[in-house]
Amino acid sequence: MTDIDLLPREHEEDLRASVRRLFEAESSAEFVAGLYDDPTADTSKLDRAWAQELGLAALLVPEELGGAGASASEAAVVSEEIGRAVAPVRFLSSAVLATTLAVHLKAQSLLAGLTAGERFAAIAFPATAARIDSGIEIAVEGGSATVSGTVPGVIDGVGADDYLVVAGEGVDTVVVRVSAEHVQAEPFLGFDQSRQLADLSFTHAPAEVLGHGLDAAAAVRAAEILGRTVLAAEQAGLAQRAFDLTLEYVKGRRQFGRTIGSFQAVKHRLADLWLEVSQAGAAAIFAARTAAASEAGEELPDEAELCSLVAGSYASTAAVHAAEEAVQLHGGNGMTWEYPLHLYLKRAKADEQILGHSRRQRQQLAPLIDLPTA
Amino acid sequence: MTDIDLLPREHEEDLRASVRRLFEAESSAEFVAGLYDDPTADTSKLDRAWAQELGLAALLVPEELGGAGASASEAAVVSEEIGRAVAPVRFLSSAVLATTLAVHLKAQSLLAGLTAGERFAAIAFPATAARIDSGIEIAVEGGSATVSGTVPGVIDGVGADDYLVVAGEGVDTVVVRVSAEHVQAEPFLGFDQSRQLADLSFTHAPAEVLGHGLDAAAAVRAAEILGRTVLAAEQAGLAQRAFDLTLEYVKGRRQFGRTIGSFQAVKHRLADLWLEVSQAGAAAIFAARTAAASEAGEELPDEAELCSLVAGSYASTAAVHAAEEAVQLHGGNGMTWEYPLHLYLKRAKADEQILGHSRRQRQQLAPLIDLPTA
Amino acid sequence: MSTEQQRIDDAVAAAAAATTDAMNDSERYGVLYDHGLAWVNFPEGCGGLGVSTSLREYAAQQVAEAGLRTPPRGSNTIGFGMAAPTIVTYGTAEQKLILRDIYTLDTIFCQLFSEPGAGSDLAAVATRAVRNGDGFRVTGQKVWTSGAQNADMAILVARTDPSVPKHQGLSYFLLDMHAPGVEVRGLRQITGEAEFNEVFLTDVEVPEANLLGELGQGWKVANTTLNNERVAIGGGTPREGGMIGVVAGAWRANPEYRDPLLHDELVRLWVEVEVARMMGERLSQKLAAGQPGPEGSGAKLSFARNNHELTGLELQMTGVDGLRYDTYAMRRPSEYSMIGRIPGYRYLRAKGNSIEGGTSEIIRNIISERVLGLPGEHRVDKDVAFKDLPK
Amino acid sequence: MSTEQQRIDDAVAAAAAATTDAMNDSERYGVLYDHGLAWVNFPEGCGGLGVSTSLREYAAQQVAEAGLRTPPRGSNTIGFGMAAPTIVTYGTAEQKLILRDIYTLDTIFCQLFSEPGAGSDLAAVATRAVRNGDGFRVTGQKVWTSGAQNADMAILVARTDPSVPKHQGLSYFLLDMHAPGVEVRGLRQITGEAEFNEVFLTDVEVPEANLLGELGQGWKVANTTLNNERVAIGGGTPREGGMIGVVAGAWRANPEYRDPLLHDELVRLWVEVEVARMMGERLSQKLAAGQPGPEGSGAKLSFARNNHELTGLELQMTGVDGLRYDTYAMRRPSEYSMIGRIPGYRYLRAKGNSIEGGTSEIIRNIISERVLGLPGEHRVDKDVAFKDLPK
Repeated sequence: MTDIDLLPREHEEDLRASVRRLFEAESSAEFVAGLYDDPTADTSKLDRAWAQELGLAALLVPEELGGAGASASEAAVVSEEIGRAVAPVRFLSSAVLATTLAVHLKAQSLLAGLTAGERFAAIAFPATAARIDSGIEIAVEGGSATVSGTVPGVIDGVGADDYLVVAGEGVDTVVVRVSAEHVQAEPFLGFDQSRQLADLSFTHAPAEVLGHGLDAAAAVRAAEILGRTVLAAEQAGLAQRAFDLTLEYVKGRRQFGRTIGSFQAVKHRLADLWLEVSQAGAAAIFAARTAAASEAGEELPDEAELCSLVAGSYASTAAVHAAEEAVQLHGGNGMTWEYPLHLYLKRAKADEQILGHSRRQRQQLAPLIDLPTA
Repeated sequence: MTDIDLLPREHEEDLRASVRRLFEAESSAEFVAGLYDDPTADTSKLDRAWAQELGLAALLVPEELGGAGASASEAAVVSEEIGRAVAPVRFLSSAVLATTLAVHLKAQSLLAGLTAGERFAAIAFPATAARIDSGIEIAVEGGSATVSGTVPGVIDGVGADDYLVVAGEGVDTVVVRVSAEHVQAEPFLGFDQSRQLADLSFTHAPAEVLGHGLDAAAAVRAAEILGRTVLAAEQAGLAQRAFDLTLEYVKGRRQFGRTIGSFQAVKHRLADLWLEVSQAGAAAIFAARTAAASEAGEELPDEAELCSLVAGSYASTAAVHAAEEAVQLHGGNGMTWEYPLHLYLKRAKADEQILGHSRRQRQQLAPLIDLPTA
Repeated sequence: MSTEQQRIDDAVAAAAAATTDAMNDSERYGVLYDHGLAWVNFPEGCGGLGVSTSLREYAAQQVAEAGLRTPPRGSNTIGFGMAAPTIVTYGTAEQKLILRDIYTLDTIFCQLFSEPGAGSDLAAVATRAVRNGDGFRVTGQKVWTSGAQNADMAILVARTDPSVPKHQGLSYFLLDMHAPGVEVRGLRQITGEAEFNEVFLTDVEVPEANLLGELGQGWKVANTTLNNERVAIGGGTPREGGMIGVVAGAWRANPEYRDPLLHDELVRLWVEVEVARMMGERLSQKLAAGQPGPEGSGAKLSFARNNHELTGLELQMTGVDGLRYDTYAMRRPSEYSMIGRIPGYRYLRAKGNSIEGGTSEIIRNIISERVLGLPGEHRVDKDVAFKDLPK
Repeated sequence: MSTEQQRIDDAVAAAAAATTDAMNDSERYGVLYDHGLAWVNFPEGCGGLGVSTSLREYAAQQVAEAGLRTPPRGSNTIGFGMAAPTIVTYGTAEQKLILRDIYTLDTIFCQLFSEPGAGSDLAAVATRAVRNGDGFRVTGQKVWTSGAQNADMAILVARTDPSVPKHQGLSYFLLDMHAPGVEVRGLRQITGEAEFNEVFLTDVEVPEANLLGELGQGWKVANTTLNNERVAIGGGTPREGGMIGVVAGAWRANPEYRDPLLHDELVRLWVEVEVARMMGERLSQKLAAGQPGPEGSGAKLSFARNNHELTGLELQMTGVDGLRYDTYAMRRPSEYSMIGRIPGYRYLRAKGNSIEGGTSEIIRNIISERVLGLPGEHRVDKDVAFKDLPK
C-alpha cells in the first residue's frame, strides 16, 4: 500500500463542472423519465456529446494511442456526475469496460473508433455477473473464431457498433470482437430504464480474436477492477445527490407547523445517512486513485482490486439506502412520478445488482484480505 | 398446524406471581451481582426454593410418574420470570433438559430424585452447540458403559448430582447417566456468571445406559425442542424487563430541561424496540403452546420444532438488542456496576450463544420450511 | 346458544326465505341489509341487529352457510371501511339512509382527506368550505384518493373556519362526486400506474344536509374514520400469507434463484414475517375475548418493513430477471395487487407501504405516545389561528 | 523549505545541543518545552514557536530524527488533550506557567465536568462554587473522571450563579486535587474494573487565581476543552488498526472459530472499518492541506458502532471460549486497553464507546445541526434561571 493522495485536483474539478453542465442541459430528470415511456427514444445525441464533444470516450486511452491519457481518477469524476444525474449514457460499458479491454489487448483498430467517440462497444456478459464472462462458447480457429449462444441482460446491449465476447478463464481465456451486424440484440423494458439492457444472441457469428491466454485474462481483470471502481463512483454520486435532495426537502417541507427536518428522528436518520454517504464517497475516491496508481505501475493490481471491492460493496448498498430514505422522507411525494426520486431509486437498486451484489463482492474480497470462509 | 390458543390462563398467572415473589425475595439484582465477585457463592437455597418449595422441579413430570403434569406452557411462564430476574437457577438444565430426557426415556430412578427437587442433573454438552451431543465416545457393554473425554462449557456443569451424556445420532444414539463422583467438573468464571458453566472430564467413568437407538434420538430431540422453547421464553422475559426498565428510566431522567423520553429519536427507537420485544413475546408463547400441544399428541413434533426455532432465533437477538439499547439509553449509568443493566446484557449475550446462535438456528429451520440452501 | 346468536339465526332464516333466484346482486344485498345482516353490530334500521361486535364472524358464517351471497368489500373499500362506521356514528337519520346503498354497492365512496400540504399532518387541510346560502361552497385540492374515478360520493374534510386553531376549524362532509366543479386526475406513481388520484374541487356546492357531525367538529369525526382505517392487520393470516409466500415460492420453484449468500437473509425474513403473524394472532384472540391489546399499532410497522426487505431481496435473488419490467404504461387500476406482477413492481409498490395510511414515522409517534406513554412532540401549531401559521 | 520549517529545524538543533545524557525525563522534556518544541503551534513562551498547526507533524518528525525523547501523551491525556489547549487560550500569564509542568509530566491533570445529573447536558452541572473571601468554596459531586486517583490538578466546571439561565452561571477553574475536601472513589463499571472515578468535593477552597477565563464564562471555556476532546479520530491509522485487527487475527489464527455462517458479517465489518479509515485518511489530508471538512464528527459514530458489532461478533465466533471471563475483580487501571483481554471484556468495554466523550445521540445532534444545518432541538431550559428548572 502506497500513500494515496485523496485531495481534490483542479483539473478534475474543471472536468466535473463541464460534465455537470452537459447533463444539466441534455439529461434533465424529465429527459430521463421520458425513457420509461419511450424505451426506443434516441439517446445518441447525448452519447455524441460526452463521447465526442467533451472527448470523454478517449479519457482512458493512453496518449500514445491517441487518447487523453487520463486515469481511473478522472473517470470516477465523470461517473460521479453520471450518478448524480442518473444519466443514460454508454460511459461504463463502452468508455470504461470495453475501452480498458481494448487498451490492454492493444486492439488498435477497435480502439480507433472508440477513442474518437464514433463507435461504441459493449461487452457481452450478464449485467448481474460478478465476473466478465459471456458464459457461451467461442470456437477459435487461428486468428478468427465463431460465437454461438445467448447472453441475457447485457449492459447497453443494443445499439453498440462492436461487441466483445469473453470466454474461459486463466490460460483458456479468449476475447473476441463481433461486429453489430452479426449480433441479434433484443432490448427489453428495464426496471431501471436509464441503463438499457438487452438479451444477445449469436448464431455462428464470425469473430476476430483480440487476445487469449494469460494476457487476455489480465486484461479482463483490469476491466473488472476499473468497472467496479467507476461504478462505485457512480453509486457514490447518486447517493450524495439523493441525500442532498432530501436534506433540501426536509428543510422546506412543513407538517405540524414545523419543518420536518426539525424532528429529531428525521435529524438522526439523516446524520447516519450522511455518514454512510460520506464514507461511500471516500471509499470511491480511494478506489479510483488506487486504480490509477495501479495502472501507472505504482501500486499492485491486488491492492486496486481490493479497493474496488471495498468501494463497490459499500457504495452499492449506500446508494440504495440513500435512495430508499429519500423516497420515505419525501412521504407521498416520493412515491410520485413527478418527483425525480424514483429515477434514483431505480438506478440505485439496479446498480446494486450490477457486477455482483455486495455479498458476492465481499466473497471476492475475502481471499484478498486473508479471511478464508472455513 | 392446529389452532393455538394464545390467551393468558389463570393458573399460569398464579404460577407467574408466585415465581416472581420468590425471585424478588431470593434473587435480587444485588444477589445476582454478588455471584460475579464470589463465583463459589452458594445458590443451593434458591434452587431448593423453586425446585422443592414451589415444586417446579416436578413441573414437566407426568402425573403418573409423580409429577405435576404441566406442560411447556407453564415451563415457559417460569422461564419468562427467570429471564426477568436473570435468576441463577438450574431450571433449564435440570428441570427442563435433563427432566425431559428422563421422562422420555422412562428413567424412573433418575426421575424420582429430580421430581422431588432433591437431586439436580445436567446434560454434558457444550453450551453453544445447537444439538445436544457430548462429542465424546461412550463404550457400551450391555446395560452399563464407560465414558471418557472432555466436554467444555457445560451449563450448570458443577454441583449436579447426575450427569447425562449423549453420543451418536439416529440409530446410534446412546444416552447414559454418570453420577457426580465419577465426573471431574471445573467451573470457570463466566462472562455471564448468572448461569454457571463448567468444563467436564470423564476418565473411564462408569455409566448406566438410559436409552439407545431411535427412541433415545426421539428423546434427545424432544429435549432440544423444549430447551429452545423454554430458553426463548427466558429471552423474551429478559427483553421485556430490560425494555421496561429503560422506558421507566427515560420517563424520569432529565437532560436539557426535558425528560430524555421526550426526544423523538429516543421515542422512535423505543417504539421499534417495543415491537421487537412484543413479537419475541408472542413467538415465545406460540412456541410454548405448540410444544405443549405436541407433547400432548395434538400437534406434530415438526411443528413444535419449527416454532421453537422461530422463537429461539428471534428472541435471542431481541434480548441482546433490548439489553444493548437499555445500556445505551441509560447513558453512563448503564455502564456502571451499580445499575442492574449489566446483568441483563451479560445474560442476554450469553443466552444468544446457547443452543446455537440465531444464524445456526435458522439453518436448522430451513429444511423444516422447505427453503433449501441450494 | 345466546339470545344474540338466536336473533342472527332468525334473521338469516328470514333473509334466506326472502331471497329469490330472480334477484340481481343489488336486490340480494338489499335483503341482507333489510334483515340486519349487513353489519350485525350496527343498530337496527342501519343494516344491523345491534348485537356485539364479536359476533360478526359468527354472523358471516351463518350467512355463508345459508348460501346467501355478500358484496365483495373490495368493490367499495372506503364505503365499507371508513364511510359506513363514520356515518353510523355521526349521521342524521337521513344520512343513514345511504348505508343501504353502500352495502348494495349502488353508491361507491372515495376519501378526500390528504392534500399536498397536509399529509401526515391531516389537520393542516387548506381546502375551504365557505357558507353559501343553505349550504357550502368548496374549493381546494385533494390528493392520494384511490378509486375517485369510479366513486359516486366522497367523505371530505374541509376548513370552515381559518380564524381558529387548525384542529378546531375543520368540518366533515359527504360530497357528490358527480357535482359540477369536481375534477379527477390520475396521479402517476413510481410504478408507472396511477392507482391514486388528485381531485380538484372548484366552487363545488354542498348542501347543509351533507354536513356530517357538527360544524367545526371535523377533526373528531375524521379520527373515527382514521381509527377504522388503521385497524390491526389482524389474525387469521395463514403462514406464508402475503409477500413471503411469493418470495419463498420463487426460491422453491427456481433452483437458479437459490443464491447461497442470500439464504440466511431469506430465512431471517421468513422468521420476521412469522413472528409478526404470531403477534397478530395473539392480538386477534385477545380482541375476540374482549381483551384488546396495544399490538395493533405495531402490525403496520412490521408489515411495511418486511415488505420492503422481502421485495428488495426478491429483486436481488432473481438476477437479470429482476431487472426486467413488465410495463410502465400509465394505467388506472381500481386497486393494486402484488401478485401477478414482476419483482420490480413489487419492490417499487412496497415502498408505499410505509407511507400510505400513516407513515412509519407517524406510527412510531403513535406507539411511543399512546402505547408507551412518552410525551408528545413539541407543537407550535396548536394554539395559533390556522390563517396565521407559516405554510 | 519555509521560514517556519527553518525555525523548527533551528529549535531542534538547539534543543539537541542542550540535552545531555545525564538528564532525567523531566529535564529532557523541559528542554523541548523551553525551545518551543512541546506544541509548536502554541505561542512562544508557552512551549511553542507560534507556527502553523499543520507543521506539528513535521516538527514531530524532526524531533524524532534528532533522537530527542518526547513524553508519552497517554501519561497525561487530559493535560495534553484538554487542559493545555484551554489554558493557552484563556489562561493568565501565571496560569500558563503550568503548561511546562503538564509537558514534563510533573503535573498530571484530570477532568471534573460530568455529574450524575449532568451527562450529555453538561450545562446542567449543579456543583456550586461560592464566593469566599478572595476565592471560592466548591461543593458537589463529579463523575466519570478517569485518572483522578493519580491526578495533581483538575479542570473543573462549577456553578457560580444559579439565579441566571444555566449556560450563563458557570465558571471554569483549575483545582488542586491534593486540597482538603477532595475525595476520590473508584466507580465500578460493567467490566468489573473501575476505570473512572466519582469525585466528591466538600468545601474545597479554590483561590481566585485559579479561575480560568472570566466569571460566568465557564460554558464558553468548557466548549474549547470539549472541542479538543472530540477531535477527529484522524488519518494515519493503518489498515486493520484497532478492533478489526484483533477479530480478523483471531479468525485467521484459529480455524475452529471460522463459522461459515459468520463469514459475510466479518468481511462486511472489515469493509465498514476500512471505509471509515478511508474517510479519516481523506479528512487528515484535507486538514494537512488547510481544508478542514465536516467528516470528523462522523468518525466517532462509526468507531463506536463498528466496535459494538465487532466485539459482539467476536464473542459469537469464539463459541464456548467467548463465554469465559478473565477477571471481574475491581481493579483501577489508569487507562484501558482492548488488547490482552478476552472477547467478553472487549464486548462490555466497547459499549462505552458510544457513551464516553459524547453519546452517539449527541453526536447525531451535532452532525444534523452543525454539519447539515438542521434546526436545533426545542429547548425549555435556555431562558429560565437554573434554580427554577425541574431537576
